[in-house]
Amino acid sequence: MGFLTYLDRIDRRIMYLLLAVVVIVPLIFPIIRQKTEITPEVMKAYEAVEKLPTKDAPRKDYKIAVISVFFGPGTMAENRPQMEALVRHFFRRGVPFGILPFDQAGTTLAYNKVDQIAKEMNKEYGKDWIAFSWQPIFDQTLQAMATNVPRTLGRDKRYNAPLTDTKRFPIMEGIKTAGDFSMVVEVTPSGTVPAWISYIGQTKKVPIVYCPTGVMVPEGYNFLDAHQIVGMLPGLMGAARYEAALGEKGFATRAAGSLSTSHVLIIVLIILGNIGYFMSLRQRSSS
Amino acid sequence: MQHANWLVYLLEGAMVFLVLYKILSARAGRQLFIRRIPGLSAIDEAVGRSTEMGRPMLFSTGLSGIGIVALQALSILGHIIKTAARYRARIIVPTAEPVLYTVAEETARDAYESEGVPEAFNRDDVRFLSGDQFAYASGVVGILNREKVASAFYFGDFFAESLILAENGQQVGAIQVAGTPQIMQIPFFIAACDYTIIGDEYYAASAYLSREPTLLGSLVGQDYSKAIILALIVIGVISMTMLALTTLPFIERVAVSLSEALKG
Amino acid sequence: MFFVPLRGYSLGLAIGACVVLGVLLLFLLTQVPHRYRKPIIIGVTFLFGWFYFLEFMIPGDRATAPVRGILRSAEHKLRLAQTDLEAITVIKGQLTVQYVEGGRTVKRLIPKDELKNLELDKGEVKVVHEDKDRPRLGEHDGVRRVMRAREIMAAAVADLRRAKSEIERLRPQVQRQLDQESKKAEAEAKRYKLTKEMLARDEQGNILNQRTKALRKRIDDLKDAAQKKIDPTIATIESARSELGNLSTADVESIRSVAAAKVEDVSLARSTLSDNFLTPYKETASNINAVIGSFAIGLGVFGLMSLHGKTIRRRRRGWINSLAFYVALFAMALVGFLQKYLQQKSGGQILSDALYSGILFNGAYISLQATMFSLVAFYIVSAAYRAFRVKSREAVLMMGAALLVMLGLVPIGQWMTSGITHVGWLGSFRLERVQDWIMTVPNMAAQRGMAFGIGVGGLAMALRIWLSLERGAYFDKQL
Amino acid sequence: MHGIGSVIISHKEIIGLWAGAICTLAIFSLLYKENPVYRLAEHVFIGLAMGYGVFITWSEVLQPKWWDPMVNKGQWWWALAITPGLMYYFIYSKHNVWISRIILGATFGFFSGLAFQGFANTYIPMVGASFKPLAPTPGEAGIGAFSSVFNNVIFVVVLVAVMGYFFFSIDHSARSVRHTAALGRWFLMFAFGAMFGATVMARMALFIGRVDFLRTDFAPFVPAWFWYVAIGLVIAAVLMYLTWPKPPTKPEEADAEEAAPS
Repeated sequence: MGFLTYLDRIDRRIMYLLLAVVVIVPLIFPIIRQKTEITPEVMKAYEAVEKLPTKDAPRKDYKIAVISVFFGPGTMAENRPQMEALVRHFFRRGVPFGILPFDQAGTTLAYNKVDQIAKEMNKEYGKDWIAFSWQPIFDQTLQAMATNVPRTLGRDKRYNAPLTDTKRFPIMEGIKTAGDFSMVVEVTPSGTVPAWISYIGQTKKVPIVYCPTGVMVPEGYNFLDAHQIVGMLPGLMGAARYEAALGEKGFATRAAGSLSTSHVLIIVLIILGNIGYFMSLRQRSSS
Repeated sequence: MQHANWLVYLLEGAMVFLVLYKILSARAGRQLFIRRIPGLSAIDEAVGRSTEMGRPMLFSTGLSGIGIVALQALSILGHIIKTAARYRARIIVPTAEPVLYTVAEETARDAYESEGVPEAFNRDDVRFLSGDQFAYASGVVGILNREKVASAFYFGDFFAESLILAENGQQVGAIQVAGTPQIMQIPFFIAACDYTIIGDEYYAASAYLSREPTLLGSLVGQDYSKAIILALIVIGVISMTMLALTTLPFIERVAVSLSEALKG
Repeated sequence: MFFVPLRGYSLGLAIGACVVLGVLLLFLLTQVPHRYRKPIIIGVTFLFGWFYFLEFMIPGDRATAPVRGILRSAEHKLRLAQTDLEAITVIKGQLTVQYVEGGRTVKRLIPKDELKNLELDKGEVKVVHEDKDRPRLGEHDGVRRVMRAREIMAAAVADLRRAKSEIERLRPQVQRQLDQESKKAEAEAKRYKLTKEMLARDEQGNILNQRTKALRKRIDDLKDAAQKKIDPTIATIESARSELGNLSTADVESIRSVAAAKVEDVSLARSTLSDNFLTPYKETASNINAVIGSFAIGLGVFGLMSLHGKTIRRRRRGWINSLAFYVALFAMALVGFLQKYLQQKSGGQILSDALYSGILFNGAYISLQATMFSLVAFYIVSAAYRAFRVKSREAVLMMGAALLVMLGLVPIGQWMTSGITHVGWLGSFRLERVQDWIMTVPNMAAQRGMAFGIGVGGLAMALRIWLSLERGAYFDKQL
Repeated sequence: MHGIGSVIISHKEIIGLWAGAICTLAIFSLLYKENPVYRLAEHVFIGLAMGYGVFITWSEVLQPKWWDPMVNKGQWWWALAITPGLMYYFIYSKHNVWISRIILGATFGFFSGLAFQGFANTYIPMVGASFKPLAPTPGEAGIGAFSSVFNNVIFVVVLVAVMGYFFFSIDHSARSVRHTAALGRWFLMFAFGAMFGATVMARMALFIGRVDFLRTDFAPFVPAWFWYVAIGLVIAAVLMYLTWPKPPTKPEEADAEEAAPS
């Protein structure tokens, strides 16, 4: 009885502790096994990446993929797992790619993550992947890339060396215009994908994979229906589904797990609260 | 739409006319009825409580910049301070915009003076905290905890920080009243506050509290304007339904020209 | 021409004169007797509102009026044709699909729109055969409708052509005006010996003052309307007509959607051409507003500094924090200015940039923001725990909706109803679909109901303030 | 000095990460209770925000829109903007405070004038979007037709009921009015619940993001012992809290519990 009435007024600190546990533990140890079904828009993205030319492709159709990093710390929880899932896929298939940051704080966040993955899959910077330097301006950069990529993007992030230095960066061999992009992955919390579509996607016939945050998803489907983007990873769950398609259990899968656990925790707490509420009501009426 | 079209002329013209007409008739001394708004009746109770406990109150204008929302919040603030000044109760007003801060300060000073206790006004109690959303939130949280406020009022534009403020107020055991035109934040205020005024009631507040004929008249005028919108929607729904069922060219023309005008 | 750019001493003199004038004005204002003060404020308030009010209420200028008229009628016709197209019943092409279930391949006949759901259910689904039915035109005398749709479309196309020719007639005129204007401006530039950076030029090298800017924008708009909006519309509608011509159109939907998109284009073209004589000055007005407004930041800085300064001087409790405030404030501002204004790649600039972008901004400031935001995750738990009790009917409703939506969003919830098939009406009872329905139907409607009230309230308040009818705290004071 | 400078330049990201981690933990400490560490972080935060605000106001608004045109482009008339700018500061004067009201009045005028366009662009399209046919359009058939009609009916009913709730000048003693309004209020509560539930996920993602920051970006730069010590401290704090002698629940907490959601 005493315990049941205590359920009416559980101390908030205990609830916070519980939340911290149910979120952090599944993040670190993949204990939550849940079937994440692969929705069509994610499958389309996966298949598009499967078709990309690898770095051993003959010179004439050698191209690199570009991951546009538009997220900052605010939305990195949703956006970085999306980037991670695609990066793993690129590395696995040996698709050469560069990360192109437009958000100043996001530059480091994205770089750290890719660097970490590259280390564990022992890939080589400058050969398998490259990080371009932070681009403060957006639209003009896209337009300029249509004509000349190395001059527009200038230098890389790690060595701050010019991208034209193909001895150091063999990955940039023969990459001249945006037409040499095999794919653009737009990881963004804001409505930036139309610019990519109009400047690069439509004009240069480059397939675009769109990775929006949860709130931006609905309008993303319009682009998908109009075939302006080849695929989409809607929010954190999208990243988890992509990992499911990859057959991996990466951060996104674990994060999806802790999303589930946290929601369940809330629901359980609500139920407990109501039990306690009834108990204390009965106690009052009886006393 | 970049410029008004016939529908806008019609709609906004009608609204302006109705509001002005009602204001004038109210000023001419016509009695007007306003239904009870529970959340607002709770304000005086909250003020009274904090005076009993001898602990300060907090009135947050949220992130509102100087604008319509903020001015509405300030007229509520004016009412609260007048009530507070009668009991010499202390009220802290953190703001998020420099200009609003000065206006709020003047409002507070006037309210104390009008109650004849100018010495009770402490300039440091009206504060500019920060224009940054979460810096502001952290500041208000600090005040809530350190000053052990007995009652908290949240009127203005609130965004994601609404729950941070309201939960902390809840934890220090303040009695809280909130109202915001930001629809997405209302559920969190409902969950964490004792009284929440919903949506449109926010703009009814000053009329309801002050019983000033001008504002009452305007409020009734707003009701009529809403009635017009409702009527327009009903017409639209009917014409659309008819369009689905019949093939009368007249109906089509009505529906089509309406949808054109509404798209701008 | 009074507003001419100056340079050198004359510029200094002019600025000085402006300042002196300003101070004089302020002094005069202090001398205004009390009874005149309120009227002055009322007048100022009204006038500043008047600008935006007129800018919105006055329709576009006379030059482009005919074009807009024609476009409007074309739009109207297209929308009418739209309603006809909507009314054509289409039997969805039946699909013969084939998929693997429990090791053996199953063949089934399904309606087209069920395919996606079936894929969700069964994974890989192969379409064996698709029989395209002709749209059934029996109901609602469809034949007549199609005929009429085609007629109207033809009329609309004719309108669009007229609009185009009208535009073509207009463009050279505007061009001429523009040339005259820029000539005038050039002459002025010579007369007053203006240097290059004193003149805003565009890529054609014309000098841009307010008027030329407006004209240039007008030309661009005309070009855009003619080439990006009208031409494609004509082409699409023509093709749509010919498709409708032989009554064997398999996908009326696609024609519908295309036509709909084009209608939007036309109305867009109309709105881009509807600048009135005040529109070019909107930008200037907002600039003035921004500049004057940002002078007020001093108020905030002084307020905060005096508050914390007092705390430090009187060694009140927590004066260390106030000191920390001062340090942070000056560090951030100073470093910010240094990394911007020290000359590039100088040692100091690199250091201040490291401090600014590396440590203070991306390190501390951003983390503080993100973490403060993430606190909501915890508070949402305690709030839900406390608020969602079975106390009143309303609380129950809130709780029910919240639970349904929460479950519908996470995999565990979706797993709970994963037993139900996607296909058919049963599928709409899967939690994720229920969640979607709640958000898009009842929730949307309720929000809109609230929004109208809020909008009206805001408009009424704006009106009261504009006409200085507002009462309450700030507005009642005697001056 | 130069030595330190070079160290900062070369290690700026590590220092930044440490700063970030410390700030993160300092803010999270608020969840236990308001404490000196949080207080310090709060004041630093406000200071940083203010400093940034000053810098941005100059570099984003005043310099490009005011200083450059005036000084470099010779548009001397921008100097006239100083006067209204100064008017704000009369707020501090006892007798001439009304001068600040002139510029404020101008500001009020600006946004009041804009309100008309704002209303037209925000709410009138909403009106159009609410025109839902209550019968199947000839294009539809089968389940689709039924469900769309059903949804539209629900939509219109909810909309009307909710708008009905917000009529203030109608006396709710009349039966039909009272029922409509009550219905509207229930719909509102249902919608609020839905909004609440839909927001949870995004907020959880934010917390996950911070954890990810500590794990992925920060952790590689700290020795393992740091974590053991930190975890130990956290557990110790929790144990101490759980065994700490509690005072009886304070009265205001008690009635805070009872306060029902309005």
